[in-house]
Amino acid sequence: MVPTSYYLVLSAVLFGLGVVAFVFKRNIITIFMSIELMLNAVNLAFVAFSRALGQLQGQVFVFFVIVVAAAEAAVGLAIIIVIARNRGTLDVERVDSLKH
Amino acid sequence: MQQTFILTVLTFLPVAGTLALLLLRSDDHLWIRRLALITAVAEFAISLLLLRGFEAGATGYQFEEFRAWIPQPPIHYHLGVDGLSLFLVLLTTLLTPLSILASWKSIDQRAKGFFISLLVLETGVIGVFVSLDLFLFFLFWEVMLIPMYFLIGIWGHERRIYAALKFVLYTMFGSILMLVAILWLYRITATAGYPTFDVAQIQMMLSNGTLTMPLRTEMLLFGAFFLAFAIKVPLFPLHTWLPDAHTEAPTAGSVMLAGVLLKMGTYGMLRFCLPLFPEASRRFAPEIAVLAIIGIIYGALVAMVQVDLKRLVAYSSVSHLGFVVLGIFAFHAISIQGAVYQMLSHGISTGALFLGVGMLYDRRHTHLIKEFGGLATPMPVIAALYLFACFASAGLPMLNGFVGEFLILAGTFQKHAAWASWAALGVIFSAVYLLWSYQRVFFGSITQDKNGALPDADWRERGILFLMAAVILWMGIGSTFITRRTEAATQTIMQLMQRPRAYDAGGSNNMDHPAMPVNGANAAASGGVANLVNSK
Amino acid sequence: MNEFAAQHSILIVVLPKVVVLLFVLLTALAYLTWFERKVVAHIQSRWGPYRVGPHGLLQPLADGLKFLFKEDVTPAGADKFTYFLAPFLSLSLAITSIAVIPFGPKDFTVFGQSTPLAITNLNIGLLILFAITSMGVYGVALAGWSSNSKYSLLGGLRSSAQMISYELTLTMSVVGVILMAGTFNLSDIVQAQQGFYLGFLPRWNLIGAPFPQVIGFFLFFTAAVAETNRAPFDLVEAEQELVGGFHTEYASFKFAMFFMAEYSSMITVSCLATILFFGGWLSPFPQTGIWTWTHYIPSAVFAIAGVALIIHGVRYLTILGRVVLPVLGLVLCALAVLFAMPGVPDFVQGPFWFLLKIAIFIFVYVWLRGTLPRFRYDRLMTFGWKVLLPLSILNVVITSLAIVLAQK
Amino acid sequence: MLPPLQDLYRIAPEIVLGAFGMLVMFLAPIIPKSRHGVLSAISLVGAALALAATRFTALYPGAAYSGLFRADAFSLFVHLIVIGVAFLAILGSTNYLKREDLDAGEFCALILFATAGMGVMAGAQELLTGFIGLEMSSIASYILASYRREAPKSNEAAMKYFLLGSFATAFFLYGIALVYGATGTTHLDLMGQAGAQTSATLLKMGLGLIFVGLAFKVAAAPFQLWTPDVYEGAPAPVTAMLSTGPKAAAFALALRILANVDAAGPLWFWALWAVAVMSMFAGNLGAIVQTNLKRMLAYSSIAHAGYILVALAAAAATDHPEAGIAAALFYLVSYALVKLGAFLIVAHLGGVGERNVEIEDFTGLARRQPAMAACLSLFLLSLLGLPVLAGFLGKFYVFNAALESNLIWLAILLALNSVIGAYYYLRVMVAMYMREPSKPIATEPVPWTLAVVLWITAAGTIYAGLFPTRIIGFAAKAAVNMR
Amino acid sequence: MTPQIAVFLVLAAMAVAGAVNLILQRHPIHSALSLIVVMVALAGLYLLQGAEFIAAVQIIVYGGAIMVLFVFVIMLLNAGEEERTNLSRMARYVGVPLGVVFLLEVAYWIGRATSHMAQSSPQAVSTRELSTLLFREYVFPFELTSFLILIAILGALVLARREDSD
Repeated sequence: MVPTSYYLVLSAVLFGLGVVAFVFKRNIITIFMSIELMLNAVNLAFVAFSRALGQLQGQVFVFFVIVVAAAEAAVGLAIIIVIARNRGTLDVERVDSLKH
Repeated sequence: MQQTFILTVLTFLPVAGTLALLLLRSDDHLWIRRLALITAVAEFAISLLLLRGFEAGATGYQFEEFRAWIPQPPIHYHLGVDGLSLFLVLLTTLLTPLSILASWKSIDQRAKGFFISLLVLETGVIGVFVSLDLFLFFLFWEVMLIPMYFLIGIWGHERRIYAALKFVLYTMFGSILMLVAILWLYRITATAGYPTFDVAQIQMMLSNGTLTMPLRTEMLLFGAFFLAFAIKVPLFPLHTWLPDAHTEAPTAGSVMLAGVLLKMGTYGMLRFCLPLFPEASRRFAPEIAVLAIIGIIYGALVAMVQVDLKRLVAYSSVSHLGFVVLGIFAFHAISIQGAVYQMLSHGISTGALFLGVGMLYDRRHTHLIKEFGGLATPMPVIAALYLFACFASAGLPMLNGFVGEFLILAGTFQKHAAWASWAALGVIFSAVYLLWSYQRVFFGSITQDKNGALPDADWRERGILFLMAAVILWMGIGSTFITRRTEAATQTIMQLMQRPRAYDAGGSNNMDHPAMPVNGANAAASGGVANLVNSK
Repeated sequence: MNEFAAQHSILIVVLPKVVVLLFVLLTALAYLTWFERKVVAHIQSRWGPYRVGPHGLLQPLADGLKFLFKEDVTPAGADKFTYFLAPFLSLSLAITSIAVIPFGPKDFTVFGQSTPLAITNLNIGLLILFAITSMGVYGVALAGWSSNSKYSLLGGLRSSAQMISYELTLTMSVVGVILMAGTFNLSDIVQAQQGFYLGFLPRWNLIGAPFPQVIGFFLFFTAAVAETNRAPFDLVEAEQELVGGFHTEYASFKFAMFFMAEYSSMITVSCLATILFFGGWLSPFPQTGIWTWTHYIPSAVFAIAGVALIIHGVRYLTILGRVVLPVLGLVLCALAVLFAMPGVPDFVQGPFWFLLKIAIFIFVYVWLRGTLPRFRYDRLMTFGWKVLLPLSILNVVITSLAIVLAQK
Repeated sequence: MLPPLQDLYRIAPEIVLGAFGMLVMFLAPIIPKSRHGVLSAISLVGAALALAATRFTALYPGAAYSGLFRADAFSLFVHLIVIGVAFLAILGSTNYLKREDLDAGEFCALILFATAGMGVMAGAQELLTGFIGLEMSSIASYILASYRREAPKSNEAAMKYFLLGSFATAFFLYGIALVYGATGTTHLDLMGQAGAQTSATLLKMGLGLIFVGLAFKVAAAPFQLWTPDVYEGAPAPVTAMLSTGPKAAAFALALRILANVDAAGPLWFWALWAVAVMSMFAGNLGAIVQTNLKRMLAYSSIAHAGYILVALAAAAATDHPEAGIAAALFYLVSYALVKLGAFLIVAHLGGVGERNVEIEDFTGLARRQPAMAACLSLFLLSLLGLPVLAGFLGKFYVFNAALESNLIWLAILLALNSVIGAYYYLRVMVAMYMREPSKPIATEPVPWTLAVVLWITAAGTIYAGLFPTRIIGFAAKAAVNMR
Repeated sequence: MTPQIAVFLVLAAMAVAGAVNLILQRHPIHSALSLIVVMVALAGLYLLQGAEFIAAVQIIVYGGAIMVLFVFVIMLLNAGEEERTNLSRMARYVGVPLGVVFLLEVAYWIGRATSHMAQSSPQAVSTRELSTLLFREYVFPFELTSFLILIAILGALVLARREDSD
């Protein structure tokens, strides 16, 4: 039997690492991946809570989150492809035509 | 009271005129001017009807209109005039057609926009003077900004954009705090169970004790209202927008600005600050008076050293309006009467001065004193009438300026002799700078060849100047016509300042008094006013 | 600790199962190459492997040795870690997926222990299977990318695009079956197909009520062929265009791993097709009345094969063949005898039919390769997205409608 | 097992929007590009029908789909805003699409889908449903932001919007997870009741994270960094939509949570306070130094988010949040009208490829196109908060709500910010009216579609400024029965 | 230590290691692989909690579809290694530890807040119950997700389409 809090701590750590990655990484794709990492952490929390509460709702939510993540991935990667095609770089700090 | 629509007509007739103007082709300058003039004159005529129907000596508001507008929060379309606002309305309706006439030739670019702005401005100003609902008042107060902004910004002189922005931002800064204060006041009425924005109602509730507010609140509210008005007046440290705005504005703009817009500030003090927050007014009076006196002297001194004629006139306004503020915050029935009178007379005389300066500008396209000299020779009519205006402004007896300043000084002297003596310096200075500048511009020999052949006033200009001169003279002689009608309003204000107050009984607040430098005068003021009112 | 002990006892059974299955699987993989080469050769009127051992039977062994001893070249500029990871991933995933395949009835009893005839019998076996196969793309993609070669990269891209595209159809085509069975458990899916129409037509999903999954099967099989990168969808290794596709730069045993992965997934897919559409281990014949003789079909088949092998073997070219082949034949005959012993046929039924069906599928695979020309890449994608996918969705819609109507 | 008919009535606008979105999407490849006006027309019909369909939600108020969705006056109000925005955005962008040679079909379809998402957010009574609505609108917005895909700025805007938007989404989701863990439900009404057994820390953390996520979406400081870039880079009609609809929807969701979850009020109050102040200053101070009109308007929209947040803070500060909610709703209407109009004018005047969107390019506009200049001035003045225009009353109600909750300092800070705001709005007017054009710019005639939109928005701005009774009355009604 | 906890620790370590590696790796492909490791580990954790269906979906959708897309795009764009983040020394020596401390603190608080919660039992959830919930109570969001996917498809089409193709 694993205490629920173990899962939640793990989820928090993963979410935090996702945030760290989002902040520190420079490649657009990797930044996007860090968002996926965060979503995964959320899913873990959902499942753990669902388990602890003896409900199934949490798992349904995970299902929705995954679908949303898939939709986001499709659009996000399409945007990234367009960016790469137009700018020839995937470094966020070089994609800066909007800075003044 | 019978239901009339005269105030509504008066307020919105100029807007109707602008709508008609919009239909004209924008290059049809002649008809644009004519239509604007017709509107303004019609407006003036209607305002004379107002004068005719006004019942002198009656307290309370006349020609009241009251209609529900927005139910939540309860905002009403409530208009009305009393002696205080009546003449300010008249002043506005008088100066507007004159401004239009003064701009007849000088505005040849985008004339349509110019006259539209002027007329909208008139609506805003009249609206401010006749609204009896705080919300409505604020609405007109803000609306009038934009046409003025355009007037300065589009048709002004070199630094017009800077001046226009400065003008608007200054005013807006004050007014937005006033909005907060208005809403706060509304909340106070709402917590008392009578939510309203109606000035008359709030005044009544305050005076009969239905509504009370803590002193701290009252002081804060007073501060917010007063700041807005003080910027508009402008009171001494807040005056810096004024020289720029006046100097850069076209003649009509300057006339309206100096003649009418500045009065909105003093009007607001009389209408709102004193009746709504009497205790706070009393407490701040010494400081305000000091600022007013500084303004009087400072304005005069700075005017003296100006090289720009228009700027000189502008600084003279700072000085003159200082008198008005002083008169108001002396809390003496006579000084307040004087303040009201000075508001009107300043509007006329400074208006005349600006019109004269404008005529010079039309001929030479400069305001610099050194560019002129000996102008009396080529243009005797303008010189004569300008001198007349100078005398009026300097407060020569028999002319309008004298009445106002005399009443203010007389009233103030009874309460605070020191204030009055300092302020009297301003009278002397004003004679100095006005006459000195006049001498440099009109007397002597013609220093510059260009000036020799300048044409004198044409019929239009003569009409304007003679009219102004006539009014100046009339106000100087027949001042009782006006004071009779303003008296009731001043009385009301004085009465409203006497209200039953819970905290007056407590000694704790009075503990502060010793710390104030002029506390003796202040204490005397409270008692004095009471005595005065009782004695009448 | 009680739980652990309980699990422990299961491990005793599971571990041998894993070992046996691995052994069988790896051997089968090896001999699949032989089988394929033989069949294709015969289709093309050639002999195929003939030299190494009788009928080239030792060819796989030789190939294996060759792979093992070849120099292992790593291309310059390759991303080492990924380069090594890719084949390993491919093979291990392909083999793992076999784990959930049931080869026989759920309650198969050995040594007194009742155990499913599968490594594990999961409630969501089918999903897990898809989960594992869906990860297979990485092997291909990473291999293509890490080799640092344009051919590989293009091959990798192509194949992963192809796999992603057809995976959709693959999954969708199965939904009809799942709807009809109402479970993801592979054993239960097979169980649901028990019974016969008119006394002899098996209730396999292929022809089952309420809506026969003929379209489903067709889609499934097409997608599966594409998914395993087999002809006619083997664009990845279109030699004329891309040399060897994603494994151009691989040599030696890493190359062999890819090969094994491919054949392993062929087996998996065949298993799946069998389970989902052809009744899995169920016999195609009823077990009652006039059909009881079908119990002995396994035995008979083995007997016939054994006898044929002996007859053929004694006349074989080489001496080794004359020894080995009859011995093999004898073994088959012995098995046939064993299967005919009382009680045994019941055990054998499941695995026999299951393996037979798989063998047929694998033959079809090879047959397709031998006969059909390769698709053009864009046609392949168009076909997948514009024909197969809509069809599969249609199939799902119709099936679910049919089920709802049948319930009412 | 179809849902009851009444449930369908309650989501009628979404159904109409979705159906027309799909219709347009399928027609897009069939109809030749030269006749894409037809698609816009169909989408307009769709939006109009959706507006009409809100009538159904008004007729059948109540919870739908086991309490996940709720049709009430509040959702109706927000629906009217977002669908109205969609209608005007589609109408106003027809000519832009033609000029920039963009496909109208997908554009309109995406706007309709996004609007459906916003509608879901407006009615969501459960966090996850709200989240999916949010995603529908966000994802469609990401695509719309990069709709000029040949333009690097557009892509970049989309990228930033996407990355930061998804980042915010993750926070929002994590918040939902924690709230779910704390209360055992994601239904807003049940969450209110679950108070007793909740884990306070977890609930606080969850609500905090939800707040962060929503703050991102409404472009509130310190989560506003994406706004200028995105608004500048996205095609102007899209910016017009982005800065209005989704913002309204996100605020709607925040208001729902605020009104239903008792714990949210006290917890969020200081956060709202601080975020409101930061947004106002960040927006206004940022806008002052801008030379690009689109960017300036973007900063101004940060500031306006701050103003609306003041209303939210006012709602959070008391037990009677009605005044604050009504003020926020009214503000949203006034803001949407104005921002929509302003950005559409920029879209038109920007010329091909949106090259002329610097404030410098607007010099002398009053001479070239007096009507446009007047219209833009009207909008700017409304943003500034000048009386007679809707913006003033919006601010007025916000002030009123703030003072009702005794947030005097907040009101004063708002007042200060209005003055700062005045500076840069007036600067644009200076350029338009008081300066001579620095370079000749060809003026295109105003297409009738845009003219209609501008007439509607301008008239609406004045109408709401003069006669707010009906709107504020409706908003007050919406605020009352949100539970 | 029960076997579950042992399994949990192993999987958790895997997940955290993957996440950290995602940050440390400089090539996007390696980051992607690390992320896949995290996802697989999480799938394992779902199985450990009896969420079989979610575990499978996690692998199929995340591992088999989303991450494949990532890898695919990285390959397609031939993205190179990212340049070293030019963090200032200050940021590296102060910011990173602070970030770690903050992260741990948040984790600690969440852990504390949930320590009273019931332990999770590994009993499997039936997919049937899950689907009943999904298609009855949550049918509305479910339908919405279909729109979401439609939007995504439309978007990918709009964005990735080349100009000459139409």
